[in-house]
Amino acid sequence: MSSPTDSSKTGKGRVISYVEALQEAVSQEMDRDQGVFVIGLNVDDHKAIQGTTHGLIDKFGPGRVIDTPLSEDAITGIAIGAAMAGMRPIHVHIRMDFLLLCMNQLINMGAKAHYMYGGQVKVPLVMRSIIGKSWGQGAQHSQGLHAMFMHVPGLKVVAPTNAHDAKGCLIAAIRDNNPVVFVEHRILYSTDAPVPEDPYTVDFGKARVVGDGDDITLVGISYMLVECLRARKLLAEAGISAAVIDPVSLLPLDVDTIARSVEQTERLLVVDNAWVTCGAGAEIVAAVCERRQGASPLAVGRMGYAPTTCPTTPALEKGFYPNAATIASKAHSMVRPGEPEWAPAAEPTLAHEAVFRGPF
Amino acid sequence: MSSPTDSSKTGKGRVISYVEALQEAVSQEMDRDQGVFVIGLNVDDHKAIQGTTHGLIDKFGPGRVIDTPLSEDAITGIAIGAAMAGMRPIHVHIRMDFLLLCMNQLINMGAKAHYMYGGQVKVPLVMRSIIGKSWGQGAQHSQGLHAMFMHVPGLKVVAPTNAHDAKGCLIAAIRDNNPVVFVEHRILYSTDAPVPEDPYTVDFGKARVVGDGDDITLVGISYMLVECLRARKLLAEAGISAAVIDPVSLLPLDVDTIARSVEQTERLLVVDNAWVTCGAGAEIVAAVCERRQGASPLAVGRMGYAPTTCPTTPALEKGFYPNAATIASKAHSMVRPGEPEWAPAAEPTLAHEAVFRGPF
Amino acid sequence: MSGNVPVDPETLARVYRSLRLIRRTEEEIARIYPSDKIKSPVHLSIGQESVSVGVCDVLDADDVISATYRGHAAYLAKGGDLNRMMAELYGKGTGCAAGKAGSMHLIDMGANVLGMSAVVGTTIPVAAGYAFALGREGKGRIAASFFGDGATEEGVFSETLNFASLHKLPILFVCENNGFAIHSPTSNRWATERLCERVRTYGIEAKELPDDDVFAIREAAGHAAQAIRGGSGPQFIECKTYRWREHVGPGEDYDDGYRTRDELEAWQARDQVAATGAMLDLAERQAIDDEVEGLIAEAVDFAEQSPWPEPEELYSHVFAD
Amino acid sequence: MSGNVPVDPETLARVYRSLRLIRRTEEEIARIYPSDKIKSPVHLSIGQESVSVGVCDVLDADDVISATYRGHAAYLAKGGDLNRMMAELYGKGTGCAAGKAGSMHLIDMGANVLGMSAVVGTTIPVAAGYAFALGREGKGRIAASFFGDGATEEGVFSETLNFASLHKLPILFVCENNGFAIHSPTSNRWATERLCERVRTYGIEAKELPDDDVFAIREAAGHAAQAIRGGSGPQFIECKTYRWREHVGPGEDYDDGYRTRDELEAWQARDQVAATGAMLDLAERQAIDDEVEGLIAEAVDFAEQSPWPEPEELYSHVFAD
Ligand SMILES: Cc1ncc(C[n+]2csc(CCOP(=O)(O)OP(=O)(O)O)c2C)c(N)n1
Ligand SMILES: Cc1ncc(C[n+]2csc(CCOP(=O)(O)OP(=O)(O)O)c2C)c(N)n1
Ligand SMILES: [Mg+2]
Ligand SMILES: [Mg+2]
Repeated sequence: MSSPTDSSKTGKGRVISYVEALQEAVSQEMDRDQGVFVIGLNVDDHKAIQGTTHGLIDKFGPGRVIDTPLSEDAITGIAIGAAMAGMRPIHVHIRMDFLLLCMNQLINMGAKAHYMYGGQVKVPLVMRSIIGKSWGQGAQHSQGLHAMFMHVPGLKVVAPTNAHDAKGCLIAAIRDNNPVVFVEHRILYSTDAPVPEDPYTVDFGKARVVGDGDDITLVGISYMLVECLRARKLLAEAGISAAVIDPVSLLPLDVDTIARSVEQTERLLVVDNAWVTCGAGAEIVAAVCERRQGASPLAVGRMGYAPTTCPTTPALEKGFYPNAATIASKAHSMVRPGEPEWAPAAEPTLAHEAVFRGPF
Repeated sequence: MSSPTDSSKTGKGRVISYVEALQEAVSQEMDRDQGVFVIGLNVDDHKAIQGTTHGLIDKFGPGRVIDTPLSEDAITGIAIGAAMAGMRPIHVHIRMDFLLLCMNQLINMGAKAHYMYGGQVKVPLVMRSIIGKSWGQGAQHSQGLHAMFMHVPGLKVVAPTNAHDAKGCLIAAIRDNNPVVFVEHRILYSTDAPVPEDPYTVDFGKARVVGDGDDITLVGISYMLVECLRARKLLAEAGISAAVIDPVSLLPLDVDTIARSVEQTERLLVVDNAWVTCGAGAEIVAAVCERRQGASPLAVGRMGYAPTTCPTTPALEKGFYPNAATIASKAHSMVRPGEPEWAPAAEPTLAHEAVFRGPF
Repeated sequence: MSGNVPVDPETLARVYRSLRLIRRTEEEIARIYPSDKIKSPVHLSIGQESVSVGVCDVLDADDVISATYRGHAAYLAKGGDLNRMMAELYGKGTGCAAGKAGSMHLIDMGANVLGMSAVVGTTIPVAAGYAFALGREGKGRIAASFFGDGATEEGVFSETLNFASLHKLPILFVCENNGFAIHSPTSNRWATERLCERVRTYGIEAKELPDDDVFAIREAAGHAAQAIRGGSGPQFIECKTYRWREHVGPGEDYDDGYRTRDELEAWQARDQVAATGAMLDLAERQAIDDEVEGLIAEAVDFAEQSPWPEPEELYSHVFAD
Repeated sequence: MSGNVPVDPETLARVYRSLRLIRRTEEEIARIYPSDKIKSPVHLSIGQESVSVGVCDVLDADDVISATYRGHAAYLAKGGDLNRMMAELYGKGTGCAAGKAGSMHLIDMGANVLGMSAVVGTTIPVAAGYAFALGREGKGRIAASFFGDGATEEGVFSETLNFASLHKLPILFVCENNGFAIHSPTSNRWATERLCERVRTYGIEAKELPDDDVFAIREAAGHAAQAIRGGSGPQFIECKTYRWREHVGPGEDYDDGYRTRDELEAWQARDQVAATGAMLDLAERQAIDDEVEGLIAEAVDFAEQSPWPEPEELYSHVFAD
């Protein structure tokens, strides 16, 4: 599968941002299906969830683009009920942290309804949620909680890393007859990619190899894919060839594609945009190891948020997140375990700092 | 460290049940410290949370044994506030599933307060929560959600599997200055063990080797430890020697003890009382693999709940949970991968059925 | 109930039949229970039947209800399939949820009975969401949501009232106030008894019924349903009622110290099944009773004869196609 | 405010000083903000100061407050350390939370300012829990919890009111109703405006103040605090007020279409900082203004000169000993 960020391969000319891709996906699906509606705090205002719901209120009106009270749990339940009745709600959360207010509805009802009721109802619900980062987002505006949702049967979880997949995954999520936790990352919003104008879906459960390599397999989740791609360049300078994989969909998870790459590299480093313990990286490492059953030696590693709460000050926050330099350094230590530690110069500006400035 | 279930080693004569051990721990700590109080729905009634709060209302009165409205999120916040003021609340949930109603307070406030406020406050809070099983508990009364809590820095998670550790861990949890998610399993309640009368603590972060073995290391979490011990007997009949480890504390997690055993067995099977994806088993497998860095071939496996919602009918529920026979069979396939599948006869009565009958 | 019948004979017969069917079904469940054939926690509605019956009697077949783990009454009152309910309690593959629900999560979408839930309060917003869709549909269908006094303490209840009123959702909220959450009396849980007054502050009309008189409930529900169909938005009814059996399980628990048999007897003296039955002439009543016994016997037989689900069914319905 | 001063000169001076300190501190934050030295989302209270000041003026030093991410005003009104607040906004190691909190999670336990939170509504039950402990302590200390109109929509608000009233917790709930949650007007979020009436149904006395008059707020808070100390249990005040700046950030947003400058001007005409200042004689006012400027300059200087936290501080405070 080709990288959608490589426009020469896709042959598609139009380049739009992640924000525009999300907006377009929803707008097209709302055109297609009267049952699709958007619900969430401030989805109808001039900021339009950082542009991702731009213009929808004018086009579809307040009956289908619904501002809400601050009542995450009830709104989730209401969305679930509407979904059971055949509608297709898209519930928007400006921070993923706020999903912690609706875990009861999402997990005790949404994830279980189809099964618990013996197939009598379906819950085609999309939970859009944005991971925040930097500019003092801190403890309660920065969490990537996708592992919690991967843990629960009945939920699907996708985390597209570019505008192309954002549009295709969102359309697929809207058409899916199950609750889908849709993980967006604030820092990816301004990134561009070639995106076809016509509606299309990106299938869940298919990972993308976005860079080939022989020495180590890097799996980058959500925004960390970007840092992995940058790490790959740094590693190339050191003569190390890293494969980079974007899982795109976390549940279902395409272990095959990852395992195939690891077969070649015999080294696996998963970099998550979340905490490590019981995280998506633990799952990927364990799943790959289970498959191989010690066929040959395998070096594995996980990176992610520091095992701390997220601090607000940039002085500490920079140690909280992996970045291209720390990823490259870790990969180097795995490929050349005997050699002294290698710390490539951190880039003067971190990727996200180039494109993002407060207030948020 | 000796197994606390082996009374000849502990030399303590008194044998009490898990229920009694929990009750005694709380009673003794309430005697010791005026700041300790119990709060939760029905903690004061004649059923006394299946006996675990028996007599506390008579001894300490309604000021310290507090029945509540059904308001899990607010009660958690109230417990957090009281804890910040120096009290030591024990918040009781008759099913772990109900923690999904208070994720916001527990994770966005409880887990983060000490860090986010730069150490100015502490949150010595115990969240007692009971995992249900069988007799039609089904989708919403059977979840083991400990992985979600292990994922979040700032929370400790313990899951004692016998009366001795139940008492010692609960006293340690009450005295701990951090929020501790205390995972109990309904089916363990009637099990007995020698338990010292005087108050004592069981340290977090220390696993117990509860059975030695050379061929494979079984790690059993919560109730699954019991099934692992039974599997060990079945395996012995087939000439396979299995080490069995009880992590006791899931966060902090004693990876050392597990890795040490795996060093010898080169096979690791983690059996969890929860779903597998991003679960405690993923963490243990990944952590052990990270440590070994492919030093020698390692066979790994995970078992846990089926990747489904929990059904109520016994006809399906029996496939939902691992048991001694399925664990032994899986271990056998890991130890003797070439041989045909071995399915030891499932015991006529499953362990829990011998001791538990509805209604609950 | 004073002897003079407040409704037409057909309604009386229908109401009695529904009350009787629920009462006898649950008594039969209680009788069978000690055999361990029903391996499901059962929360019996015995004594509380009139709330479900009074409300459901004014609903149309295509109106929708939602209820709780104490849901046998609502399920049957709305016309849910008895055979499939009994089979579900037995854990059989022919159950309304193919054995995956047990007593606590009954559902019958064919009868517009939304799925119930074992987590208190969770079905309230779900019913409101369904009502939201019904409103959009514009065919005049409405939803009714049953829940206990305990459920009103959950934050999601307040959140739902606010949203439902704000968007004028076609929903009837019905609080079955039996005075207890498990064994905890409302005095341990409610700052005041002013529930209806509170509901009114959301702009929702609320009616408090002092007891379980089935015709009073029916009348209140009828007015409420009519108003909702006329576009009033949500309406609310609080019915005082009493749970005769233990919270969960088939037995009584008047020796456990949290309530007295005197309390029970006051309610039993006005038993709605007996009272409505007494309004019928003997022959008609006997015919209904016989029919009910026949249905129950058939349902038990259906449940007993039905096969267990196949083991591979464990893996079906995790995801919808 | 009509010229005749409703309070003694000392109180007037104290209230003005507090209002002025908050206003000027936030204006200074807004001035510095474009320099990117404050890399923290700032939710300014400019225009809303009188709620915090009016309430905190009647609290004792050992009373406790809790507030929200829009918390500069409450923090300062309660006597939180200005230097450490400014350093916190700058992300410095000398900040009140050592750089881990930023503007949204200010805390100063020395001044009995409980930690604030960026998740709406979360501090309400926490404050109630602190009040629970104060009640047990029995020294007559009380807690005050500030929150916005949006927070009252969260279920946890209703849950907390019920529990607080049931257990007669010594807490004053203060709703700062500025009419918006981000850009969403209450009309998009509230079924009705009958908030105080609703609160009363929990058995909690509730007073609705039509505007932000600092002395009216102070008086209402004084009565409420006295009642709480006398054992009344919780009390509630809803203050109508207005946010002059954008929801987050230093600027204005009257061109964004969701509200008009006319609305602002009506509130500005009765600006409480100016109004209280005008009641003072010029010299006294000047002295206060000078003192305030000095404090702010010192705080900015303190923040700028302070060192960053050491990198290893990332790992401190995950767990308490
Ligand atoms: C959220 C939640 N908390 C606690 C429980 C445990 N529980 C089961 S039934 C029940 C009582 C609920 O009382 P009420 O709503 O009045 O309904 P009733 O049982 O009286 O019909 C409780 C507390 C639960 N199932 N869900
Ligand atoms: C639980 C939650 N939901 C949504 C948000 C996003 N959010 C941040 S501030 C805010 C507005 C809250 O309004 P209000 O309580 O009136 O306080 P104000 O900002 O007006 O002072 C919202 C919705 C949040 N922080 N927390
Ligand atoms: Mg009740
Ligand atoms: Mg507001």
